[in-house]
Amino acid sequence: MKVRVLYFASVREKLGRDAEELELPADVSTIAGLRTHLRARGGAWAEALAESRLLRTAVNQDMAPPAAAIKPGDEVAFFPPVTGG
Amino acid sequence: MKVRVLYFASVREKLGRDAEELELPADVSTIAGLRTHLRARGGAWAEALAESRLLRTAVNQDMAPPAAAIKPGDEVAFFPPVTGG
Amino acid sequence: MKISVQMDDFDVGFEIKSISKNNSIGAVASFVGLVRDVAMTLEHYPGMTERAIGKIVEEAKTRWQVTDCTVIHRYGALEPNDQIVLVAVASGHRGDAFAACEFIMDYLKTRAPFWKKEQTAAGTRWVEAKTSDDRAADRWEERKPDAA
Amino acid sequence: MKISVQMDDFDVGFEIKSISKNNSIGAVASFVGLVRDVAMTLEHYPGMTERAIGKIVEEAKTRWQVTDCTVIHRYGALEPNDQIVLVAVASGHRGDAFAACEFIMDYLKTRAPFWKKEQTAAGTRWVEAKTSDDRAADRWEERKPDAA
Repeated sequence: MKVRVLYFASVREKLGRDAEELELPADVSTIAGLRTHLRARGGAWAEALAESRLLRTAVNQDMAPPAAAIKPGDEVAFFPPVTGG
Repeated sequence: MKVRVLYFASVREKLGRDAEELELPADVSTIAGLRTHLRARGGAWAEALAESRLLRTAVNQDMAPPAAAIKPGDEVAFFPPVTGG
Repeated sequence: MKISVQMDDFDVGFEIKSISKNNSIGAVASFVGLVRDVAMTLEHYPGMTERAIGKIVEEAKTRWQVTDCTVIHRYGALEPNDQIVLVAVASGHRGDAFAACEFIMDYLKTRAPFWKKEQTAAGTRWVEAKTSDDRAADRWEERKPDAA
Repeated sequence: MKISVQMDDFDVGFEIKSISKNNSIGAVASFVGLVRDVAMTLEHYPGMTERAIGKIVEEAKTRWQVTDCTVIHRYGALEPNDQIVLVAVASGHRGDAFAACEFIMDYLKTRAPFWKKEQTAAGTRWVEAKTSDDRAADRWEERKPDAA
């Protein structure tokens, strides 16, 4: 399936990318799965999305936990804990 | 001793008076004593300062309880519970 | 610190700007009390009012980090929707700003010598003190400064 | 109800006046967050930001009596002492106005997708999320609506 992935703040900077369209393999169906999939790219990806790194994620602009399911056409975002206000 | 007594809001209206200078008898030395003394005037005084009536009192512009002592020259005020803000 | 008891209206934006001019401030919490649907006259006890508010603000400063504080309370004739009171607290910390602001309002309601007389169609009447205001003020007795 | 995520500054006095124009309102609580001593750039997630703030405000309305509410949050480059955020809540009840305003701020801090990048003399750095902000937001989990 095809999804849109967004990166914000320090994640965006580390990856040098703010968004991409992605065709996912059949076995990737959750946020956690997508994160593992992206990490497999190695280099900055392995580092910025490392398991040890505390990140927040959203699906279709709602905060979502690692186990959240991803459907075709979804917008998935990776970012550090928020610091507004 | 001589004191200045002030009345506010509904107390002032009932008494038709907002302030007076008063020479107190020797046995009046607390707010409670002063209230009893004033009540003895009868009429509106007995009514506005009735024991059953919940009033607040202040000595020299600080809230003070019935047992608070009064000294010569003090400013004593009688008023209903406050309703500002 | 600014405490004013006045007949005139006040400019909330100006007052909040005024206590915000300090780079150590990160937070300004404020409260505006307004007349609802009934015109009223506010009586107060000149001298004691300013003194009572000053003591409330001092008490707030012993409990929370307060960088600056403005309290303005009107008296005299007020119409529906008129502003009655402003409490604005500037602090380095959001939680302190909120707590101090609400504390000052709650204590104002029970300790500052103001009395409202409403002008209803049926005539005038003195507003009765609310037990809910006493309870609001009493809350703060239970949570004194951090573990002190 | 007004929610705005914008680069431009805002006028606190105007905003508070705007939500005060209603005779059923007796209370307006508000909060202004300011940049302290370090210039910064605020990044956000367009679309999600407005949506997240909207959900926080809706949640506040289920918990307290909220007549009207304004939330404005800036993004982009900000200098020391600049205004960052305004939350203003109008209510018939003082306690509700305070609680809803503080609740919205606490949730904004942990749920709205904004990120601060500070420009210090030593270079730029992303501000780390504070556990104190998580604790502030968590408090509200323990005191849901009145006895519900």
